[in-house]
Amino acid sequence: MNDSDPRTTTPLLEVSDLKTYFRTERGTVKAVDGVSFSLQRGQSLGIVGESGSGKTVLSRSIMGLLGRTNLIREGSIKFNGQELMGLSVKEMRSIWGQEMSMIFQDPMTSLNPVMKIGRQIAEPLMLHLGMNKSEARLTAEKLLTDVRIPEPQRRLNQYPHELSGGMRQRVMIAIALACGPTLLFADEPTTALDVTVQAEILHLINEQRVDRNMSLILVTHNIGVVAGNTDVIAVMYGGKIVEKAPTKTLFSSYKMPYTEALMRSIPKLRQASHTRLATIPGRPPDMVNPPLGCNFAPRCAYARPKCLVEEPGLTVTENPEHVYACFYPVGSPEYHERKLELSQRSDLLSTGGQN
Amino acid sequence: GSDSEGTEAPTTEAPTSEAPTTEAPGTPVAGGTLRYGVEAETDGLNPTSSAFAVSAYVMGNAVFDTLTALAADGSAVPNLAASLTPSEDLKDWTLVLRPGIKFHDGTDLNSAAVKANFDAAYAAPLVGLAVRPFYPTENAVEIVDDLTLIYHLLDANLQFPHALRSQLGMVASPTWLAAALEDPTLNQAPVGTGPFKYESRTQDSVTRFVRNEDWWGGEVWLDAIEIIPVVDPATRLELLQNGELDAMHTTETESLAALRADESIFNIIDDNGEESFLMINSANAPFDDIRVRKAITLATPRLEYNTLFGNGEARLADQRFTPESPYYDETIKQEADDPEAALALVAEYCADGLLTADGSPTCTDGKVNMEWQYTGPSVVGQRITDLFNASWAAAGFNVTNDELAQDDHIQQAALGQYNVIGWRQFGAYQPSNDNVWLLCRTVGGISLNWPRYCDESRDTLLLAAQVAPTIEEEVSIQKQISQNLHDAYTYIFLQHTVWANSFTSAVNGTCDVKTPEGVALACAINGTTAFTSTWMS
Amino acid sequence: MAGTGKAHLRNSPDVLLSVNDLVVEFPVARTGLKVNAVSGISFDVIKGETLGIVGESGCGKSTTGRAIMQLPAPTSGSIDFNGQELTTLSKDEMRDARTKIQMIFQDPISSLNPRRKVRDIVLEPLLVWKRGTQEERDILVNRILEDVGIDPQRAAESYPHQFSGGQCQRISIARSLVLDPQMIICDEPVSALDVSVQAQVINLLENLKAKYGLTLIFIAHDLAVVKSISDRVLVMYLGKMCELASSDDLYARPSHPYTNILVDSIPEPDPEVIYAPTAVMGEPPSPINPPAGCRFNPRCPNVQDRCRVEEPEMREIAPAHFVACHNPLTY
Amino acid sequence: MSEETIIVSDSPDAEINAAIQKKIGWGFWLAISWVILITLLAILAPYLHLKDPRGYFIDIDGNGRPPYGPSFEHWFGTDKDARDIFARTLHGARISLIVGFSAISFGFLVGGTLGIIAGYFRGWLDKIISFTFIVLLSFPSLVLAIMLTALLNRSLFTISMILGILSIAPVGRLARASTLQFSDREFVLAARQIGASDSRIILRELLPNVVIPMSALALLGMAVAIVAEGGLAFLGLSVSQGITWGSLIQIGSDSATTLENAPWIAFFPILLLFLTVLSLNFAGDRLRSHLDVKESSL
Amino acid sequence: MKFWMQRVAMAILLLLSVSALTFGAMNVLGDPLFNILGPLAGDVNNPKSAALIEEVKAKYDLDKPLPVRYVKWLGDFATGDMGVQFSTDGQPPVSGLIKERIPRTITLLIMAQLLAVMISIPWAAITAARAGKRSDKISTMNSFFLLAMPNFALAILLKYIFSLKLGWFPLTYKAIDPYFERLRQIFLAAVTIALPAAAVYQRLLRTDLITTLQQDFILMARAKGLSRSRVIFRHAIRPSMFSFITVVGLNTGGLIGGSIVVETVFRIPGIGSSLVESVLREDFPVVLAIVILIALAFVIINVLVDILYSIIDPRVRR
Ligand SMILES: Nc1ncnc2c1ncn2[C@@H]1O[C@H](COP(=O)(O)OP(=O)(O)OP(=O)(O)O)[C@@H](O)[C@H]1O
Ligand SMILES: Nc1ncnc2c1ncn2[C@@H]1O[C@H](COP(=O)(O)OP(=O)(O)OP(=O)(O)O)[C@@H](O)[C@H]1O
Ligand SMILES: [Mg+2]
Ligand SMILES: [Mg+2]
Repeated sequence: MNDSDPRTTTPLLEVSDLKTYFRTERGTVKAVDGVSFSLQRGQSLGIVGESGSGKTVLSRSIMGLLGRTNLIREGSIKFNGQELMGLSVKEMRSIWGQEMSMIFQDPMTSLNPVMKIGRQIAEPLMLHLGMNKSEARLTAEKLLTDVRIPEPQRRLNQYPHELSGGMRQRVMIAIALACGPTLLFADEPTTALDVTVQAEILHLINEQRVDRNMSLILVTHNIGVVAGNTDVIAVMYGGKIVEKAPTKTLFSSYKMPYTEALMRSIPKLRQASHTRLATIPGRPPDMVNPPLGCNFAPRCAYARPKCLVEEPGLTVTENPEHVYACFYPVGSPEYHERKLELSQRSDLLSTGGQN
Repeated sequence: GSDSEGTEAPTTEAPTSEAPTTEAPGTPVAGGTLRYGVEAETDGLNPTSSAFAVSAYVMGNAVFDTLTALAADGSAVPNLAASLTPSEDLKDWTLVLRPGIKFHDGTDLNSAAVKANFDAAYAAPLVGLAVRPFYPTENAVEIVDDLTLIYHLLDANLQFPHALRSQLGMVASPTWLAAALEDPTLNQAPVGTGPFKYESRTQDSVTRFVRNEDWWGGEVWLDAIEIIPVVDPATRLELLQNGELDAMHTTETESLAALRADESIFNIIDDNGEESFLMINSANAPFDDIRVRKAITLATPRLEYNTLFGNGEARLADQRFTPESPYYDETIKQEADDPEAALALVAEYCADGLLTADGSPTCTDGKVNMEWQYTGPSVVGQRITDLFNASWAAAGFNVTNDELAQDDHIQQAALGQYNVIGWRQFGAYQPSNDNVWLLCRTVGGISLNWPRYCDESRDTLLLAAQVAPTIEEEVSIQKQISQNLHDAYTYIFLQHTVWANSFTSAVNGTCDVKTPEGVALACAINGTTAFTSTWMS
Repeated sequence: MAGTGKAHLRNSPDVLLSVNDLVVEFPVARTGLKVNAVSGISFDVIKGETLGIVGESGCGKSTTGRAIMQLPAPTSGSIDFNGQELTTLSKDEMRDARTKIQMIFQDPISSLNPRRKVRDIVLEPLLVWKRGTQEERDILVNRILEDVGIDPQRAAESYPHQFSGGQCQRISIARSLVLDPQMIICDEPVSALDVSVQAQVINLLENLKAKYGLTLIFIAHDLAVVKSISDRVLVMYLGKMCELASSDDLYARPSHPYTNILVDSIPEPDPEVIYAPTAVMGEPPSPINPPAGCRFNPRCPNVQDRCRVEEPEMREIAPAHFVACHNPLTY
Repeated sequence: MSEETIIVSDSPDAEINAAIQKKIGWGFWLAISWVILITLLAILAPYLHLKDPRGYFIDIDGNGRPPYGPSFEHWFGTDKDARDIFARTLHGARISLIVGFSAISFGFLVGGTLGIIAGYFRGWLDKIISFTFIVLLSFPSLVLAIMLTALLNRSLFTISMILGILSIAPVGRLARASTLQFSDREFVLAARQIGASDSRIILRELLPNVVIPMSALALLGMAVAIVAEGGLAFLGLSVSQGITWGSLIQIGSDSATTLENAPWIAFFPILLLFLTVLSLNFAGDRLRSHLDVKESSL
Repeated sequence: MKFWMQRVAMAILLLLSVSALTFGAMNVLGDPLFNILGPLAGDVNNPKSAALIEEVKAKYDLDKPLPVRYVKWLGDFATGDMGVQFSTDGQPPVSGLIKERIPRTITLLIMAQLLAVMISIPWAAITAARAGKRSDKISTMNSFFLLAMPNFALAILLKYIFSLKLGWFPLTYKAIDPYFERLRQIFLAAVTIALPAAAVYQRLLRTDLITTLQQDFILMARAKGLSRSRVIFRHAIRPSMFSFITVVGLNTGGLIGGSIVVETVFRIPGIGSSLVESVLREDFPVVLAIVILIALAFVIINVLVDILYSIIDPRVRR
């Protein structure tokens, strides 16, 4: 939000109580279940969470890119003050590519394998900006230069399979940036890449965001990736945002026991080897039959009976940007009480649990 | 069709008579293509080497002329020939050709050409089988001059002119015959003297002939004739009815009613020709025993057969002749439909415990082992098989079925490798013309006497019939022959085959066919018609 | 860097596994070319030790692990396990030897037969080797299933797809344990798992290692994970070795430019750590046609002429810290 | 962190599974019921009080000339020979089903074995077997069948064998492909590393994985074999003396008048053949996607 | 390069195997002597017939051992001489028959394939776009129905309805009719072949399209703001065509099989009906020639499919 334009009064994106359900043979999958947040222009938001927590569905739901069959989508999505909910696909098309665009996880599958790179970049340029072929080609070449692809002119005539993974991801970024969108979604943009390449891609995305004063929603399961690249982080669990805070705040003073467990279960380079990792027992909730109360309660070491029956709402901390959904957050008296109990018990069971 | 009447005396000159008008009168106009649906495709069109079935005759009638022709009164009259005269002993016949006739390829029709045809047929491996038994090995045909030749016969035969109105009487260009020997594919492209010239042929689809502008017999009206094989009789009928064919022939009884009912169709229907019958091979056990032959005869469901396959159109046959024929003997009835009697005969036979030639028992469990051969795959063949199987099995026979391709079927019949088979034959308008199927001399390695049944006394009758000076005498001999055939139990007569030749109303003049002398000719013989007088409006 | 050599091999009686000059090549279908998946690496593992192997995708980690099991047999090189040379064993001898080394694979789902009950999968090795009576087998299997945290009751009636990824990985571990192996090769056992579950499996492996006295080879591309579990870490690049050191040492003082980049590139989950990875040129080249000299030379920031022609050998740059580089970072 | 929690989280899986298991759908059961019904009718045909399939029910005085249309007396009508089509169709099911069943069994036995061997051992064995498959496949199946029927006699056994031979290549190729695919899966590697022998791996690890999904194919294959038999019978080349659906259809359609005036002769056997093939196809298809679902739900 | 040589070698080996098998089988089966001489072939005790038999044997090399005859046949075949039709009067060359009949079958197959492809592509595109909806389910049911209808039964139904009842199409094929008339005469036959094929293609293409439509690059295309039809036709169809092309290609073999029955029902004198006839007549040079031509077509189609593949899929270009 440091980069946000002070003159903007309304946020670029305002999502409130967004629900996205899928009707399936098993029942209704509540993939996104009441998510609200807002994003200023130029700001970057990181969304983290375990696999299946609804990150991808959330970002696609906001963009309106989900298929129409068996979908239930409710709530409100305001983009630049305009309500997107209820817009027809036709109306959305003018927003896609121009106003919002997206980078996908797997660069191998996200480019059309049988179409030349040049055409794939030129397509939105010709469609939205009304460029003719040669203009689009020139622009495409410039875009490739922007994403630091060597020999851009030659690349335009190549097919995706002739490029390496990192290159392809750069092409994707070039396509996403082509029409100068104001909001960029990046869904796990580096998961399929090697670490050495990942670093550069992240750098590139951030650099372009700053240059173009775009907002960014960066979706990932790797907390490390969001730590250095976003202004605000939202933690998702079971289709809900369970905690949201400015990056630094989140790392220094998380409130959700889930956030804590997540942080502590990740091996860190700075820790000595053989440092025992904290674990979260069990597995993420079934989104068809989510638990009654707090989604995390069945796995939460600090859960109390109340958590199992009542769903916690979002609580705002002293920092208005920092919200969480927990009855007994980290630092609360009940939290400390239970923590003490647990440490005593683990002394007794020092032979070591299996988890 | 007309009743065949015996010829009273040898014809030397063509008689003149008026032809009955059977169709709507009108002045013939030139033009038009006659599309003629036939029941099957034919293998080859060379009269000296290909075995001609009905479809081949239909095509042959367009492209060839025969030396004699069947007059409307049932006699054989000169056609390509100008005259045909016997010697005193009726063994040598002198034939004089009409002058100035040319084949389609420009070759002259002369006695050498006729002799070439005869010699080719005589030498032909298969066609010759039916020729050789009646002619000397040397000099059967002798050339007298350019237009005159003499046929030398082994037996006296007053009915010889009838022999020259069939395949043997069709005269093909000797040039073409010679060429066809070199390149047998030419057998598909016949060259004759006929009213139409061969134009093109696509097997299984259409064979096309076009008008011979220089036909010796006068003006030909039709521009062209297309002969189209349509195997399914119902489809053939359908095509005739909706105008995709102009003419067709059929023996299928189901089509007959529809043909009769259709006002717009002109039909020539008669059942004087062939008979369908079962044939029993008397050369091998168990059917060398007359008891077994009689048993299978009695076991045969003739009435049911006629109900299912006659459809009320075909008449039951008792002998080679229909009741209208002068040769018909009302005392002779085909036995059948008596399973009990059959069982008794079988029991008697099986009690003897005889063995077949290869040493296996003729009976198993008191039932006679036999094989039934039929042509397949075919729906009708299977239906007939089902019907006979059921009745024979109930009357003491162990039947094995052997379905054979058409060619195999004929081969096995010719070689005598069968017990019982179904057949269609005996269509000749002059009964003596059928002698070839009955004489002892046609029993052999390959037998035209299919049942391989030789009876000297019958041979005597057969030869006597062909020299009978009066029709009364001939009739009485033929009745004795019929009795003899009945008593031998080698044929089980089932039905008189009904042939229909049908034309749409656009086709005229089919029955106006005449010789140059103006003798009216029979217009439909066993499913074939002439095309010389046909015109289309 | 990224080179060969054996300076780092120890000459201790406790060495359980010793790999020498391991080379694995695969023919490329239809072309006659070959993939140089592993091109001469050597290492040893002492009893009770955990050796970590890291490297980017395609550098030959899995191939190395499988070559030890002779699945498939390496193109050349020797593999000495407990004094037994594995590469020259007959088929039957190898079958026998395999029971002492077991392997766990990356994909927890694909490593379990979807059509067999979980308990049968774990029991299978005992049946193959006809070990013990049925009762003994039942007891052993139940115990091991409980050790890995799977309810034996449920295992007896369920199929793999009825378990989560983490549970499947534990079932794989259980299967590898029943034959009482001396060594387990773990090929990216946690890469397919969620962070929360990943920790469960890592902890489980640590526990079991202590309980069963196992020696581990732990392969992963995630340095933090490898570091967390290993005693020593081998860094590979394009089928060659780069660096081998004790895990803490390696991260504290990476000497190979590649190791350094790798360590640098990892985004730490800590906003305080300024994330400024060393720029690295391009991406790993194809193992079909690897560069001459040091295989890392085209991407190396410190490249010298020598690196392009001469292949570096492993040398000890500090006690128990080996590196294959002509121009290592100052220690 | 305790075992309790693990076990608690187990329960949803079981439910999910139950839910998936149920979802094969009523259509499948309907189709299977039809197949079972027709099979039972075929087996029991001689014992049901059907009309004699070879009997001639000619009744010229009452009904005129055959064929007779469907009536209370003859449910499906009669053919031109006044034979009861209902009885004949049910009897015809016997040969059709026997041929279908034995052909696909033979195809599975031979093709499946060859395919698995080829896929598992690879190398030259695979090359030879695959080549054999290609050779078999380069004859259109009906061409091969016609050639073989012409070559051999046309007993029930040979016709079944011929159609069985035809199914070797398709079944074998599929078995080979899925063996290849499964033997790359790590559980096969895992089996090898515990020292299991090749035969054990094939029998225990590969066979269930290859064969169970292919059981759906068996239903489809049976349908194909039944149709192929029908095609042969239609050309007059199937079992020489028996009644089969194909031959019944041929009887009803051989002549255009019969087809036009007595369409029931051909249409009732067509209907039964169609329903049976439809059911087998449908059940096979359902079963296949059902078996797939189980896998993809991993 | 080496790969292509391997392929060619493989194709040749395939053709050799197929021809050797067929040659062997047909020689065991057929008795050419009988085809040529008819009943005379069995009349061995008659010296005249016996001499004739010897003559024919010598003329057509029937006295030589099988392998020798095979090699000779192969050599002849390679030079375009397919031998003679034993069972036809005069033993005309097989090549004449083939030349006369093959255009009809090819026309029929091309017409059928075109119809099938023309029906299936839009059908698949429409159903894939509405996957899971009512109309899609109905179409799935329809294709099930089509596929469960054996081709001879379908042929009968079509003939019954369109030829016999409605009279829209003629009952016969006539070789000398004008070209377009003949196209009309084979149309119903082509439809009979095309409908089930279209159902197969549709199901396949629909599945592949649905898979493709779920892929990220389609989402990417949509996220660019492209219209639905553009997404389907520009982005989705081409990458979904691989198995479609393979199956359309390989299915041609199957269609030839289907044409046997269909040509018989509609009485079209093509290769298929000719094959049935010659098998029944045991005229093996004809069977052999047709089978080899079919196998040859199979091999060539395979290669064409490969080439087509490399045109639409840049990944396989080398
Ligand atoms: N089209 C769909 N139909 C039914 N369920 C769906 C669909 N798409 C997603 N889901 C379900 O919604 C839930 C959330 O999925 P989502 O893909 O958003 O998770 P994610 O957080 O992105 O996970 P990952 O890290 O694995 O990408 C999952 O349970 C998933 O199975
Ligand atoms: N069976 C094989 N046939 C051909 N090439 C192979 C085979 N297995 C592996 N390779 C190639 O060998 C190289 C090393 O592969 P390997 O699987 O060992 O890498 P890895 O380090 O385990 O990678 P990852 O992290 O992706 O698992 C790769 O280029 C790979 O493509
Ligand atoms: Mg996701
Ligand atoms: Mg690997």
